[in-house]
Amino acid sequence: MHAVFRPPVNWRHRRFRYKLVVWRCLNCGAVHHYATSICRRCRSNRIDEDKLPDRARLITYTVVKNPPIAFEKQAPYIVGLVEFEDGTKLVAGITDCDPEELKPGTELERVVRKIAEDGESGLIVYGYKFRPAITRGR
Amino acid sequence: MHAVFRPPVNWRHRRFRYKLVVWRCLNCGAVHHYATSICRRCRSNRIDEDKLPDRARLITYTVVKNPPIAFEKQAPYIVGLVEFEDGTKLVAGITDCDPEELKPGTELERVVRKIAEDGESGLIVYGYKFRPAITRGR
Amino acid sequence: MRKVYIVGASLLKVDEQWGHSIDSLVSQVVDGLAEVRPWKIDSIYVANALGEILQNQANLGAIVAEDIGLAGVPALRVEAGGASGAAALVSGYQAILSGLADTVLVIGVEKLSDATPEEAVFLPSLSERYDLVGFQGVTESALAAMMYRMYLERYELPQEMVAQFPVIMHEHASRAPHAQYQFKTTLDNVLSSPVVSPPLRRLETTAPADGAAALILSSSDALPTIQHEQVVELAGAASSTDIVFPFDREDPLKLSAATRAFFEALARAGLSREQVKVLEIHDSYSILANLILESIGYSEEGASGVDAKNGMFDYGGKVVINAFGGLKARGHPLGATGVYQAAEIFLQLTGRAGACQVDGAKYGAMISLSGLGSAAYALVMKEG
Amino acid sequence: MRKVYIVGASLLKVDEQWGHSIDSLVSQVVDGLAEVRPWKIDSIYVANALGEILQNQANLGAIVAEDIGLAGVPALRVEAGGASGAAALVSGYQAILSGLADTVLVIGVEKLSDATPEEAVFLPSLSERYDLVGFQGVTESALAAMMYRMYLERYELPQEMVAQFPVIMHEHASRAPHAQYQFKTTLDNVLSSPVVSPPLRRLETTAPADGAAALILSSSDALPTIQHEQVVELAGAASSTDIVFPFDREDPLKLSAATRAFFEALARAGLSREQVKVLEIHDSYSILANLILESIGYSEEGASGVDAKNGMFDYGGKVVINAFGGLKARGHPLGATGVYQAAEIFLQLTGRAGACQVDGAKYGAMISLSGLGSAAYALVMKEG
Ligand SMILES: [Zn+2]
Ligand SMILES: [Zn+2]
Repeated sequence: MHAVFRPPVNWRHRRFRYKLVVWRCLNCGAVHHYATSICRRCRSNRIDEDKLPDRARLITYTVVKNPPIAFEKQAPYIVGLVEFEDGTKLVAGITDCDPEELKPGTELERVVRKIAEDGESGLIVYGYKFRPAITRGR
Repeated sequence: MHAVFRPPVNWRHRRFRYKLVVWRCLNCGAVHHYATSICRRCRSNRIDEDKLPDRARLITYTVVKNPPIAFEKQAPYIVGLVEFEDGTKLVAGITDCDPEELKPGTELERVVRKIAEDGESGLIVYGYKFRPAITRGR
Repeated sequence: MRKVYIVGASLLKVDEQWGHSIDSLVSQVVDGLAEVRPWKIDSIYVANALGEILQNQANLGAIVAEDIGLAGVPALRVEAGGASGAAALVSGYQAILSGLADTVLVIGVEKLSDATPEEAVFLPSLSERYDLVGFQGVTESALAAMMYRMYLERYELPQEMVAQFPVIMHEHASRAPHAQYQFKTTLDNVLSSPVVSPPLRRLETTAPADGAAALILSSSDALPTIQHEQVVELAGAASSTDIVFPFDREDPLKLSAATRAFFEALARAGLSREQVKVLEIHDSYSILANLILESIGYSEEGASGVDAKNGMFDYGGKVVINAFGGLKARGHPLGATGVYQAAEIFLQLTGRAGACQVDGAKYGAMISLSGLGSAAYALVMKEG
Repeated sequence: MRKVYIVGASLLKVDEQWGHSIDSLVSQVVDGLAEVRPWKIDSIYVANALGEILQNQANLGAIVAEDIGLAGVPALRVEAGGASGAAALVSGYQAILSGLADTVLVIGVEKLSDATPEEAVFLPSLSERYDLVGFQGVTESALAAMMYRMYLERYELPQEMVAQFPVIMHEHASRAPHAQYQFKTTLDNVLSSPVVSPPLRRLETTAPADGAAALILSSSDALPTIQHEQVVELAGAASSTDIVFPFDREDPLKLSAATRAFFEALARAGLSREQVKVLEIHDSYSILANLILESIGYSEEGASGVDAKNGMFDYGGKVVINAFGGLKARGHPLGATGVYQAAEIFLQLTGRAGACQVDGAKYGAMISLSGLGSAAYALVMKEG
């Protein structure tokens, strides 16, 4: 089977995956999940590091019933489209709840969880997921 | 790591890998290691199954010191370029000998051996190799 | 500007071809082009998406050239995910227009049956942004499911308005000998098939498929020297890209790359949408049928379901979509799919579509997508 | 026929770029094209060989277009193993000659450092026939080693006649800021470096490398509208294929695809070989330097080693090969390599090659191979 997780890749993206550190265009506000010299929206070079907020709203969601490689043990699992205050959207695993508890607009907060486990190599990958907000404030 | 061996592929090529069954062009003699409708040399459609002889001559060889995936346990190993009576050439593992015993022209015979072992899945692949001829005749 | 013609087409039944390698499939499909003579090819374009992963085989330009007895001829692999086949066709069209080639062979080939079930779920993610989407376990079908849900909610539609498309596709494929799934189905069957990701059901998606299709293109200059049956003019071709993550687009329910590519290709061909009577669309997920038909103006937003229900996209309607069953039922051998679409239009416009024939079709078009619309290719063809 | 110009070039230092993804590398290299204005691109060609395997990323046409702020522009990935970069350039050249595009961006990008050591040994086999060669554990370097041994035996040469080429390459790279390996070496060092597959030594091969390079091509028609510094004419481009398994060729020591591509490209440019003063060759293994130089007629068969020893291919000689160190020492980021070669010739012909400058060079050429010569691409450039 194909290798989906590689240590150098996990290392490269660690700050994004653990803390949602991003690169934001100072000209148009567009967010990049990778270090960049050029904005993917407006081609500006004025890019700076930023961090997405710890809270977001759910826009919509679904459930993955047939898992891809390295997600066999997790299935079925909820994945959702979330939106931050600045309008940035991400997809992510939604955890600590049942699908019935979710609806558009549900307040979510970021947690760090096990994302997947490469069965053959035993490599475990951690990163951001979201759960219904239980702490206060936004 | 990348998956180099897959059961359906091994099954598909089993007759070639175990017995050197090939598809020969009846027009120009070219040999194909896969079932074909068209000759890769002369575009003739007159193709029939054939089997390469059990004996071949060594043209040249080398040793693989840095193994690729699934060959870690075998390294270092000898690989050679062999030529059959009809002029068909193949590369293959050369087994049951030391490099010093080999020279251009060495008579070889086909054996079936373990070719590789996919460390993570444990899948073992068998197929043709060649060794210096110890049985008589050609 | 010189013209480009399709002078021959060949396709294999889409199937799980356990006994055949890529080399085998290529040799078989090219054997089907025997009616075109002489065999003088200036350039070869090979479309394939996943051979590097599934068959450990890159460099398919050179590999395929030799497989078909044309070692020496320039040959190249192009990849644009599920639109690889269409991308290879556009490349071949350009090669002829450049004057550097007079005859071009375009081959699409893909063998997905070598994948494990988990890989088959995983591999479509490669066309999305892996570091943003795939690594989170968000499969391409999960993205499609969220677009689907958003569509039903925005236009307040019952699921039937999307889920009926697979029923039409299977009906068409039941008459197509080269289709992967020749059984008919019903809306009830579709809606009671296993859930992949709600609301998306199994019968609204595709399954692993192997296939190969091939076309020979010729310049108008070279056409008199080639012995062939009928020809079709490749009158326009265009492509465009879009923001890759669908929910980053201004409107996730508008496939703007498809819009741009389709109207540019039509304009190059000097045709209006109304003249097109056979249309191949990229329905890798049922919802994409709706979104494509609305993005290229055949239906108002949210209205493609009603239009389909009224027969607008079927025999006797304004345009027949996916007359051989489309990706859903003819099958979706990823990198080969675009070449299948073009070969099917060729069959239609030369009157060789058999039980799938759309009568009186003089013009045909196709839309092919990579991912969920991150790239779109459109080709427009005219009766020769 | 209209002409094609290179109006800008950019390249990153070849290195192991652990902290950067493909997206990052692409954005950096395109940032280096800022001197070209306005930024109006009709079509993008992305060269990449192994992103599907190493970064789980296909569909790089659309991905890269968005990364550089050009979502919407037609974009496509091409793959021809180690010649992918050159193949993308030839595709871009054709797109302009076709009249469908006036400005084309060609980007080569590859990240090999994500591979494990065993994968790094394995992955080059993907450009050979895997079901015939790779599955037996016969690596591409083992094939190259057997060609090497055959060469030394046929012409009765000492290994020095091959192994000196890496010494020349490292000498050149010592003056090239973008080279991966800027240290000098000696013949003794090369011949005492670890054996990979006898007679091939470690210092006669390449190592995993990350890199990105980019070029902007313009038609002669659009040139007056583009603000730029100097330009170079892309005067000729051609490619050819060969039987893939080297020992199945009539002569395994003749790279006939390179011969055909090189002379066809020269003829299109209206130049003779003698006019070419800077030449980039594909020395992924030392022996390929000998075989290429002999296949394109710079040396008699078996004589390239003596010619090199006599300085024929160095500064002051008939032609300078790999002035920045070539694949050996500048580095070989597989799919990007051909774009590096072209960017380096651009630097030479515009007098911007710094300490690597070849004085008085008006014409340059490059040869790029996939595998061990199963495909060859040649490009010929003229001072603008
Ligand atoms: Zn911006
Ligand atoms: Zn033959």
